[in-house]
Amino acid sequence: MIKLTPRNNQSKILIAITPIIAVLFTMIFGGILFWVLGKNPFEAIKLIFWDPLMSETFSDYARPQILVKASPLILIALGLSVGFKANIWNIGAEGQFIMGALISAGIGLALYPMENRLIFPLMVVCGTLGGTLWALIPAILKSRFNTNEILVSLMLVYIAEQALASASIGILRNPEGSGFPGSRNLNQYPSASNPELIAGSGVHWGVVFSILTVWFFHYLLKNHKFGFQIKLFGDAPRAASFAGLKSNYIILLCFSISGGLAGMAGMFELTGPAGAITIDFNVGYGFTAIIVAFLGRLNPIGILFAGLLMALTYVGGEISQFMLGIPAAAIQVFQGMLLFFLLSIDLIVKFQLSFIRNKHISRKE
Amino acid sequence: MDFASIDPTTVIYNLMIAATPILFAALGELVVEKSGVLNLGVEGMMIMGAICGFAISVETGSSYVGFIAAALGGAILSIIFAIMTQYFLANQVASGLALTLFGLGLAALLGHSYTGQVPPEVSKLSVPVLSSIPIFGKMFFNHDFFVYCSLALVFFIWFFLAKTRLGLIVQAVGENHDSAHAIGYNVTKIRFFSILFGGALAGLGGGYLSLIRVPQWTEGMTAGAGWIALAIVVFSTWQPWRLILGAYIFGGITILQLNLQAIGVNIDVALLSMTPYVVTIVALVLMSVNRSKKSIGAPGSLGKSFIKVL
Amino acid sequence: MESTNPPVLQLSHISKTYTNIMANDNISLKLNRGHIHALLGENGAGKSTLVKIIYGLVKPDNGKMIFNEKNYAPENPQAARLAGVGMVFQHFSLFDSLTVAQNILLGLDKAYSYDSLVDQIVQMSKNYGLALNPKMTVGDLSAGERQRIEIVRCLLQNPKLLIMDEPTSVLTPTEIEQLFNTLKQLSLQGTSILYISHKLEEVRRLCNDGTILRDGKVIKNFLPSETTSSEIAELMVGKKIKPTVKQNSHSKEKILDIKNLSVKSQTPFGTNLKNISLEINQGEILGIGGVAGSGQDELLLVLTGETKVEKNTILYKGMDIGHLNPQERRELGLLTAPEERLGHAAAPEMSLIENCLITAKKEKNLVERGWIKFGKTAQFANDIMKTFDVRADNSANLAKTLSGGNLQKFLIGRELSQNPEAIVVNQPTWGVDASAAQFIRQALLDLVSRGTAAIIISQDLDEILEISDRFTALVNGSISTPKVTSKLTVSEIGLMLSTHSTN
Amino acid sequence: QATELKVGFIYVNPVGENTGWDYQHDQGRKAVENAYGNKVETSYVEAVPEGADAERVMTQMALSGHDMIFATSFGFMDPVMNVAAKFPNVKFEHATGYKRADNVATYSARFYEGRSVIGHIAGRMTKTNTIGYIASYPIPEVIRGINSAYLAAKAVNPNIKFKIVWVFTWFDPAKEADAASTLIDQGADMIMQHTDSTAAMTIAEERGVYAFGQASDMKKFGPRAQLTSIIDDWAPYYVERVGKALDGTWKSEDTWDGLAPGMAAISDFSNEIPETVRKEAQDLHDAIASGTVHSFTGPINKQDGSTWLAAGETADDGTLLGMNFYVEGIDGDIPQ
Ligand SMILES: Nc1ncnc2c1ncn2[C@@H]1O[C@H](COP(=O)(O)OP(=O)(O)OP(=O)(O)O)[C@@H](O)[C@H]1O
Ligand SMILES: Nc1ncnc2c1ncn2[C@@H]1O[C@H](COP(=O)(O)OP(=O)(O)OP(=O)(O)O)[C@@H](O)[C@H]1O
Ligand SMILES: [Mg+2]
Ligand SMILES: [Mg+2]
Repeated sequence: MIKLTPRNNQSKILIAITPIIAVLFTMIFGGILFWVLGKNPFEAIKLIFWDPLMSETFSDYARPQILVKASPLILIALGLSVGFKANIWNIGAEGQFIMGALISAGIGLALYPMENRLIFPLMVVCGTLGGTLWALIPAILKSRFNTNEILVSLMLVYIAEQALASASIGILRNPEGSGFPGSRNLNQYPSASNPELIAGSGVHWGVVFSILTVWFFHYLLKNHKFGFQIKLFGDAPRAASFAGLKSNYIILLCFSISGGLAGMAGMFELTGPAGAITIDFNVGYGFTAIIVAFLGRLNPIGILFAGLLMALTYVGGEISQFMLGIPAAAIQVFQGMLLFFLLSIDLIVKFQLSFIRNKHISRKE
Repeated sequence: MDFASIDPTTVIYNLMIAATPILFAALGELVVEKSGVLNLGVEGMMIMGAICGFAISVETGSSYVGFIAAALGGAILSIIFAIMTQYFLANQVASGLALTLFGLGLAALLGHSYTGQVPPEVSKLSVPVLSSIPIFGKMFFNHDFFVYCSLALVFFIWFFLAKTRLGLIVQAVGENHDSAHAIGYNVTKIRFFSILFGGALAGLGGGYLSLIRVPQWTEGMTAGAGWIALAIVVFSTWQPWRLILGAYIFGGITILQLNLQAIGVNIDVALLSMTPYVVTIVALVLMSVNRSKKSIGAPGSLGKSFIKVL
Repeated sequence: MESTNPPVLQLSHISKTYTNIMANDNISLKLNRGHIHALLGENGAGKSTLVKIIYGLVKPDNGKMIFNEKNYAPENPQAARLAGVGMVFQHFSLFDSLTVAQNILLGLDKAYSYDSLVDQIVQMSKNYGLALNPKMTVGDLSAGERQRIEIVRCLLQNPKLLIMDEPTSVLTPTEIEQLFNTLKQLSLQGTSILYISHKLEEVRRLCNDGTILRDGKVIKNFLPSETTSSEIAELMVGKKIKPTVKQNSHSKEKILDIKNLSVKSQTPFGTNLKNISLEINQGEILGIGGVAGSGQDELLLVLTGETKVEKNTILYKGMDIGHLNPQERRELGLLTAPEERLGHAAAPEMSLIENCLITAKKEKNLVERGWIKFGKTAQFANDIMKTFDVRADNSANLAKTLSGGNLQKFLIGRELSQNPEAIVVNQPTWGVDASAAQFIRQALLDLVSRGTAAIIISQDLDEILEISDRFTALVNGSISTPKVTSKLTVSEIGLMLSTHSTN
Repeated sequence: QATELKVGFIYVNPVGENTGWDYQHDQGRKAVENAYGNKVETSYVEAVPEGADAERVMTQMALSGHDMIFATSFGFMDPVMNVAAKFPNVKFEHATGYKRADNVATYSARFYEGRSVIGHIAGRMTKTNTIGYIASYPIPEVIRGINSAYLAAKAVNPNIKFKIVWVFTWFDPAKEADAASTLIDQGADMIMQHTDSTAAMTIAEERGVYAFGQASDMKKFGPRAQLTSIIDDWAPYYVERVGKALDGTWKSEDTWDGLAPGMAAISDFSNEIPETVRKEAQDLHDAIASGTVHSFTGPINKQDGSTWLAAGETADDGTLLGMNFYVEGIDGDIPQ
């Protein structure tokens, strides 16, 4: 029998060490999986976790790429974490990501081919607003009618996906694209493009923004009354209302922040790495970010590391595919295992475990 | 435009088939949520059911054995979720999403050699006498066994929850886990088995997809059905009978829009493809207006971890 | 005389340690057949822990139990019920969305058909005078009715031992009389009862034997009929309790004026407030008595500003404040302290320091342009801890880790340190042990003597009568005209408390 | 003998085991392996999202020493151009795109030629004169296929009617199955599809109508229902291009091949097709392959009645590549 006692103060060492244990477990079970699939488990694990960071062939390129891959995850997860802390469940970040990209693409392309230094900043603003507005739908419905925000935000993802498809073949279709779906490539429109900041690295403004946002949130949530209000609302909504906070204010604010950051992430992806709106523009960042938020224990620094870890498994997973012929599905299973272990091991952080040997002392007589 | 060429009989007949997989999965999720657990991994469990059911029925040649395997496949996958959330007290939302990721990957690995196989056919079970009623006979009484089975399950789950002691206990655990614990019920165990049951039904839903509705195995073939099942549970305000309505409206809109397109009605397809989701949102709003939490029927402890203090 | 019959239940050397608290320390106890046995002790003395052990909910670390001359070690509550032990919990174990009958069914281990159960419930309610409608939804019921459900649930199993953990704290005087009749009837039929209560006069009236616990240890076995209440109280606390001192204030200006206030409850099962009119002057305490669920919570929410009210129903210094939110009211000097400590007055997962920010950030300038001044806030928290004798090692401790009494001292301290002009407190000493309760009452009296107006809402009549200048009763959401406390007779109070309770 | 050439492939979906766009490309990869043995080493990455991820995958492939990379989806176009600019010594082959560079070649297949053949068969065999068409997204490739099939069917059956359902997805087996059922319910006895899953074929088999496969031979899914399939056969092209890379004659080119070299191929005709029809279809196939017949030969009017091609005139590739209109006789509008 294992007995759980909640810890009053969480140990910093445990917080740091548990993810490492979880990764080790994943290596063992993942290794077994690769072995079953007939691949060299040690080679596979090395390709996933080591090569992107340390190997001569890949690391120079892969290290900044991990940042690039992680940055939308981090940006979205940061926004979501604020809501999750306040017990407000926006799981529709994927839709807000799409809307951010769509709106900013719309603005950028409407101005094409005008060149003006203000166009890109304008697009950042519009992308953020696009995400915010899309997120405000579930927020307003929740605050007005107490509608379940999990489902509304989720349904809006599918609606956004349809809007994306219809924009790619309709209004935003590249007039010089021989009728193929998808918009003009914004990387070829200097005023609207989100350029590489360090040549060859792929690092773009989105990376800079996501790291700044981590730092900003870290400071804000700790020291500003906003962080206090969020925490208070999540911990004890009645105490929050006793303090004079309006629940509608918190709901709208949390959705605006998470939607805005998701929209901003969509905008940076669009103008940077992706370049153009296409039918399949969204690749699930909005959903993965939910997991990243929890892996990071809803803490900005934690989210930074969780985002980087996820990105590492993507980048390493690809390398292991073409170097070792591991199927994509196996990488997915491997990532799933990693999440299982990471989420489960938190138990040790939250509770003190003690083992009870015999249940009934008096039974012996 | 030739509206006459849309035959309501076949529309209804087809929508019942289209709705059956989500109805199974939603029924399972309903029981899980009634016990106070939110499992967002329905999609993952469905696809596991789809491949397990398919593989086993191809191997054994019996689709009925296949359906049992589908249920087992879903249930076995749900054990991971159950252990994580009930024993390791992991966050349910994140665990459910991780389960979906894992299930999709695992199903693809397991199914690698099953694409292109043909499952044994499941024959229609015409209800004697009733199936010969004009119009209604074809609409309602000429389906395969599992369509009836899904409807019977609605009845059984309603009966289970409303009329049996065990059903009452499940609801009590979901309503207030601390009280249930205090009067001696093993919250963790009851939730564990509810999750398993939910997994089994999600598996059945997946099995219906791969064995009857589409009859084939293809990677990623659930294509979002699990998420729709989740939406329908809320749509139904946790009442089994309303699940039928939810599933059939959802299936109905899909079938109807395809029919309208086929007769050449000039409608915006993207807009139409959005309709089921828009309708769900509108329904959610209509149900939430002017209602207290109690009448919406969300179980009191939904989504909360139960921490047992010894 | 007792020794001729073997005891129903015998506990020997029961011990139970939580992480760092010895909740039960080597407890031995005998319970006689057909006796009502009182189990007394201050908060946290270990009473609930002990009865949970008997009921199979908590496993003892050590010790042995004999029940009905057999070794007894229940695996779970079902096993305990099967052996003949029934229990009514201090915190009800009911399910709001289910019906009375369903709730009862859940507590029974035999298979009953729903219909025959309904009949039995009706029968049982008749036999013991415990009126219950089996078809009602529990969420709609009053505290008294809820407790009847718990009792009927126990009685249906014909228990040989019935455990009642603080059963009367939520009952009206008439309901208490009914309960006592029931318990006496049961004990005559041979059922033993283990009875936990903080109301010492009750215990003296009802119980045959008694045991006092302190810090998890048995301090004394005593005969209630031959021990005075103050003797018992001193045994429980381990020291003498000095009475509160009341000084009169001189200012008498009207500060708060409530006129014809009617409010619908915001919770599905709450009580509506009906046509309440009250005035309160500086330097006086208005006591509002009444049993739980009479509208206390709703009244408090109206006064904090969490429930909005119609125009001109609440006037503060002549100003209509009905539309102001809690923070705006605080800035005018109207402070409040809700009954529920964890979750309403304080956030459980936040430190004491952070909890200061909930109400004191403006008055104490703890936040500047949105940025929290942690140093200053910590200083404020430490000051409260010192002034109000809050026993916790650190102001960085989470609120949920404090004991009830200490947290209450902290929260009252948080409000009193802000120099309120008017304060409303709901249940100032609920679940708080005698010496801490005395401390809190004295702090309130001191504040009022400096000119603050106070409304004290409490279910503890003795407390209210002790400290209030005027008294009124809240019954079913409406109040009677306040009367000067010192001139009230017991029968007048009884009348005030029961006037509307019949409808 | 040492490896002389490392060739990488990137696929937009999982390869799958039996059918589909990505599967057919992977068959091409296997053909390369078989053709050159140890001289060539191949690898692939599947389920690569278009956009940033594709660019990263190709860069890493290039970094790890790949000499040649096949990018097999239209959406990889810009990433290919970007990576190619960074690795001038690596040869890139991009399927269905239109941007080229010194080290980027493009290739695509004239599937519409195959659709003429199936259109002819459908027109001749339908009893209800109703053909059901499951379309994915309204892009030129898909519209071209519809027009081509329609014209061929109309040529042999003036009463022919096309019922077109847009499912707005490349892959959703359940939805494709529903679409097939709906079309059959509405009288279609021939199902054509331009989506990736095999669901429609299975439904056709179950409902006892005929259907035409897409991308791969789908006979397994509809042993009786499948009349024939239009097959994407990349193997000859891949073998040829890798061969050129090996012997140093590789050049950036644009290839748009059809039935002639068999890049778009027609699988074996089913025995369900009457002997005469089979022969006609084979003749049409051969005529198109030899270039004597063009799928789009005037007179053809656009849907609105305006003239597109005068009598005897054939469509130019530019118009075909950007086709965004129905030809006269097709009901309904192209969704926008
Ligand atoms: N689950 C628990 N974990 C840790 N400590 C506990 C737990 N339950 C009770 N305690 C501690 O054990 C001691 C005894 O608690 P118990 O509930 O038995 O007191 P009590 O006498 O019933 O008090 P009250 O009059 O407030 O009901 C207290 O110090 C309490 O804090
Ligand atoms: N469920 C619990 N889990 C962990 N610790 C608990 C629990 N309940 C109580 N405690 C701990 O036990 C101690 C006493 O709690 P409790 O509120 O029961 O004390 P109390 O005797 O009522 O306090 P006081 O006499 O000061 O009013 C507290 O320090 C608290 O941390
Ligand atoms: Mg206590
Ligand atoms: Mg107690």
